[in-house]
Amino acid sequence: MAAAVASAEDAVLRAILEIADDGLILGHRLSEWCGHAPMLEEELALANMGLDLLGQARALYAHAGALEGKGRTEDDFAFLRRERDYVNCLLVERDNRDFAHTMLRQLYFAAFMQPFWHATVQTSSDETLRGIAAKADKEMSYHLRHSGEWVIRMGDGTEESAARMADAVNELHRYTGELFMVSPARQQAIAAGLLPDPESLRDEWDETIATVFRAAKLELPEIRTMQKGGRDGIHGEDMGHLLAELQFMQRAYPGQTW
Amino acid sequence: MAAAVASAEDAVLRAILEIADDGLILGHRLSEWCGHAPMLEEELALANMGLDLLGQARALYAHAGALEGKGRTEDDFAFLRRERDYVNCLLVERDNRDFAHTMLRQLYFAAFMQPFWHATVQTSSDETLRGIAAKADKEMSYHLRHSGEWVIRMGDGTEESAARMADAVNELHRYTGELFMVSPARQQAIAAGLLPDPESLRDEWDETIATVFRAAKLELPEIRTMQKGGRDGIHGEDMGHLLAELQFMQRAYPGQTW
Amino acid sequence: EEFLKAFQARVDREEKIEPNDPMPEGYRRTLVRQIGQHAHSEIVGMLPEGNWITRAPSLRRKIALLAKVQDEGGHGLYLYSAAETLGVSREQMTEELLSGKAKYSSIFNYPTPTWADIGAIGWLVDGAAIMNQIPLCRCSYGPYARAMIRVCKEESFHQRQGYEIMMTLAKGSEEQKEMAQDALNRWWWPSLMMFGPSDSESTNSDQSMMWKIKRFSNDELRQKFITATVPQAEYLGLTIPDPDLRWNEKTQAYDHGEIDWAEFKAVIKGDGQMNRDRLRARNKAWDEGAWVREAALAHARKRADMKPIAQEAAE
Amino acid sequence: EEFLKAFQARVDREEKIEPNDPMPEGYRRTLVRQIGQHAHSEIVGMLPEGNWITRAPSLRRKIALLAKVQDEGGHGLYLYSAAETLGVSREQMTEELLSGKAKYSSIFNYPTPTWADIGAIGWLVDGAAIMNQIPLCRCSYGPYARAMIRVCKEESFHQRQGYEIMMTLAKGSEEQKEMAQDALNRWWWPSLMMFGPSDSESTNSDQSMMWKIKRFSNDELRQKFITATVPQAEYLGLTIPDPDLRWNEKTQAYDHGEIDWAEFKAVIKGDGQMNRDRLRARNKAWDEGAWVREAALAHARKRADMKPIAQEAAE
Repeated sequence: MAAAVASAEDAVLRAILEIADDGLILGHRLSEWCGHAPMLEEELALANMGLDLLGQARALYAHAGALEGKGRTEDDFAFLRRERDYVNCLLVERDNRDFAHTMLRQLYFAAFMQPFWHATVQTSSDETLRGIAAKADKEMSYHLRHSGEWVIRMGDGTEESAARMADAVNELHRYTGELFMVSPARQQAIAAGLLPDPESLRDEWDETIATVFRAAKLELPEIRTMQKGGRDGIHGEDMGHLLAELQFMQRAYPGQTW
Repeated sequence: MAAAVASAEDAVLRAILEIADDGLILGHRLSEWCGHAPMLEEELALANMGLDLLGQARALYAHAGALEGKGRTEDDFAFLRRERDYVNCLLVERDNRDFAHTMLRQLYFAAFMQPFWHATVQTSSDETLRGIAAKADKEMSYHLRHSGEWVIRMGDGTEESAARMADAVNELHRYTGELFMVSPARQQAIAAGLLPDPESLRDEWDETIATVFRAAKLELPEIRTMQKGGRDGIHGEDMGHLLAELQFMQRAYPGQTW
Repeated sequence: EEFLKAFQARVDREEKIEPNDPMPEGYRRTLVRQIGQHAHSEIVGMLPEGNWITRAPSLRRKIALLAKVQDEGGHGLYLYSAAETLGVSREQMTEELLSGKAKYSSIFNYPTPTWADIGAIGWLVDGAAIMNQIPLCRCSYGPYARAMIRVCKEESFHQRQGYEIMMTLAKGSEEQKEMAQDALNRWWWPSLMMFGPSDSESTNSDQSMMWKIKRFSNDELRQKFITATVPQAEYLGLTIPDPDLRWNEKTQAYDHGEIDWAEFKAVIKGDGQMNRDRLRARNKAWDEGAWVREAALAHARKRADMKPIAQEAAE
Repeated sequence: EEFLKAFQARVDREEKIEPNDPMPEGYRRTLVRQIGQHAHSEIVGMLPEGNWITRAPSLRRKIALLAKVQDEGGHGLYLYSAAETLGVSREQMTEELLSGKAKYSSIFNYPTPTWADIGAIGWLVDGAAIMNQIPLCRCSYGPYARAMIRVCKEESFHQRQGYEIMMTLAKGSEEQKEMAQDALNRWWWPSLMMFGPSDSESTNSDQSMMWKIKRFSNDELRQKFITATVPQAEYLGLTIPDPDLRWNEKTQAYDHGEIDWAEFKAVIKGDGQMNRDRLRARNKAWDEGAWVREAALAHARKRADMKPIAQEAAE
């Protein structure tokens, strides 16, 4: 269960797992497109983005394991926790649905993470994190550009694509609030100077989204209540099915080397 | 792996697992409809048929465990084998696709299993099997009637439903050959008088299908090569994903009581 | 005026009102809304539990869960039939559900992330439902009352089954016990909210009481539920997540903490974690099933002698 | 006549033929068919391996597998581009794949039921592909030869990766070793079939040899593959499922058992276990992506100054 945070070390670990889990789950979602994308170029682009995110997750899990010092490996974190212990935000676990949903999800996420990593490079007191961030910053710039261009294309494309984009906005926008929510663990990591405060990134995110939406002829929806729960390990019902696949081999063949 | 059959006892065990796995996997597939059927009455009917099949599988696994005498429980058989050790035929693992596929798959299967169980009641030397068969015979009569009526409705319904039925026939007919194939294990069980010889049921199956197809205005397709592999544990690629879900809890929480 | 009085007198004599009896328009409307919501709740309620059918941890549990969810579909059927006796068709009610116009119980807008949720739903959600529904077996409207008798019998079986799942977990491994406690933590407050707003906030209640559609107030029923459930939790060795919960000798009932009505309202308005997913799943099933229903109609038209599908499925 | 002779002379001098050079229609047709089939094989080949991306047993393997499948998509891209230099569009080739008119390598019509299949495909299937493809790096048609150089480099990386997966399994638990052996049992014969029919049965081969599109016969390449692979299997401690396989001192090569050409033909005709599923998956992706491609076109038309999508994705 998403247990109460006991110590400063626990808090940092937990805060890093939040970002790592975001990468793992979104990377997994992108990898589900493999072989099913709308065109060959997008097979490559989706795989690229998935690889970036999985790579970030790997580095972050390794760092978390080192910080924890209990010998947990990247695979222990990625494959051997309970659903309630994954602390990714809900946005990244939402199903791929169609290309509009997938690209909008990517835009929302990258528009947050690119400045997030950028600020981490500048300000984090943790050298390993700064290293991870420097690479991730560049990667997320590509995600942002690529997904932004697609959102514009689809938003200002055909009648059907515009309707699908609008539907995606309607579905997904209410998951963006969680990007800015600060869990108690995250608060400690911010206070310790390890990670940037999401609040400081809000203006940039707002502006990025507004700019893309303007070009895409999309309307920003009014959201009464932003969804939350992921950071407390309360995931939507797709998550369990995703994990059944993700964890299958590690669960079915425990303790083996692959 | 679907190992070579070593002894007469192994052969009987294996032959029973073939039928049990058919029930488990088809029952699982039908249960996937739950909450998603095209009308409320069919929610009930699909669940009914799923329950029948899962119940048959349970009884057969229990019987297999008793015959084997090594203490394996129904859940050990259902949840804790490797994919290559499941010996269901390919027909039952095919995905639900749409209601046409689902009902045709059910018709093909029931048109074989109802006479199969009927003959088992009459001729099996195994009292437990006769008991299971007596109940299953009645249950499969309902499946046969229900699925047959739907195949007729859809085959002779609208243009769309007729096209979907024809597509289902095109996809699924080539999996029906495996119903009649006799594995070496099955051969021994037949020779021992435990199970009927599928060959003796072929005329009835042919006639049932021909009658339904006539009423449904469907054409019997020509199949160059009937598909096989399931009885050797060589399953299609959907099977692994099905098992990842089916086995998840037993794998993730080994050795616990539920 | 005269008619209203006579009707009230019938109700007061505990006579059952039957479909062809004259009844006030408000009575009919209230019943249609309430039975419709109840039917929709059964249908939407299939989804959170259905989420675990393919992953149930044993064959026995898989079969029991599938059978339970099937029962819920069956309840939906009786209730739609009861509502049809009041002149509203199932299609019409379905439309209202799918468009988001009609409500269903907000409890089904919470997700089921663990297997223990299946236990908790049976124990708490079906438990709360029964509390609400037992008095409905004596509802003044005959068809509804009769449907509820059957529903209650099955629900109480489900409730025992849910409690038994919780018991198995609570007596299981440390991890299983934790899973059970976590489910209780997540389902407790939403279950209390199932009884609706506090009496001081509740609208429509008085008239429903007069007409003997309702027989107890929201708070009375909630209190009954708490009183029944607290010792069950104790027996399981689980802790109810309410630090203010304590027995009050004076009132001979449990005092409980403040319910988060803001959350309640947000979920009712459609902002719960699963609201949109639930409606989407129902709409998807309905839309993708359209061609099947059309085919059945088209075929029936071709063969006028065929028996209706509903009848056959019920066999 | 004169032209054909001159063309053959160029080929014989090992000059590369380039897109704008004159070439015999048969040469062009042969290349279009072969490059198209090769491209389609890369694309369809993404599916059996893609089947394991979401279930890969470690993060490292997950990333490597996703990257590998991505490479295959990339190979598809270069190859379609090479074919486009011969005047046939990617749309046209895609149409032919989706309609079932064009072929792709039959090896991808076998399923991947276990993780070991990912190892076996890398080791055997990519291994066989490389055997076929290395000579193509010297193919007389320039764009194809150049594409193959890049492809071969990546394939040989994939092949080593696959072998390493097999090695890990072969050195792992009893169960892992069994899994590896099972995969070898299932992939061995289909891999041998990848080289095509026996030379005695093979059509079109002579002309392709003359034109230096092909440089070795099917049987020669098959033999090379066996010679390279047998010691690798021995090193893994796995048994090749061919009781007739033995070293022949006289021919300095392995004698092997009879290949089941009936199976080969059935799979080519479309009756393998996965043929229909593969085509269906490709058609589904294509059909469901139609609106995306249309949107991109429509948007590009609106903003004529936009750079082409292909270029951007490659950045």
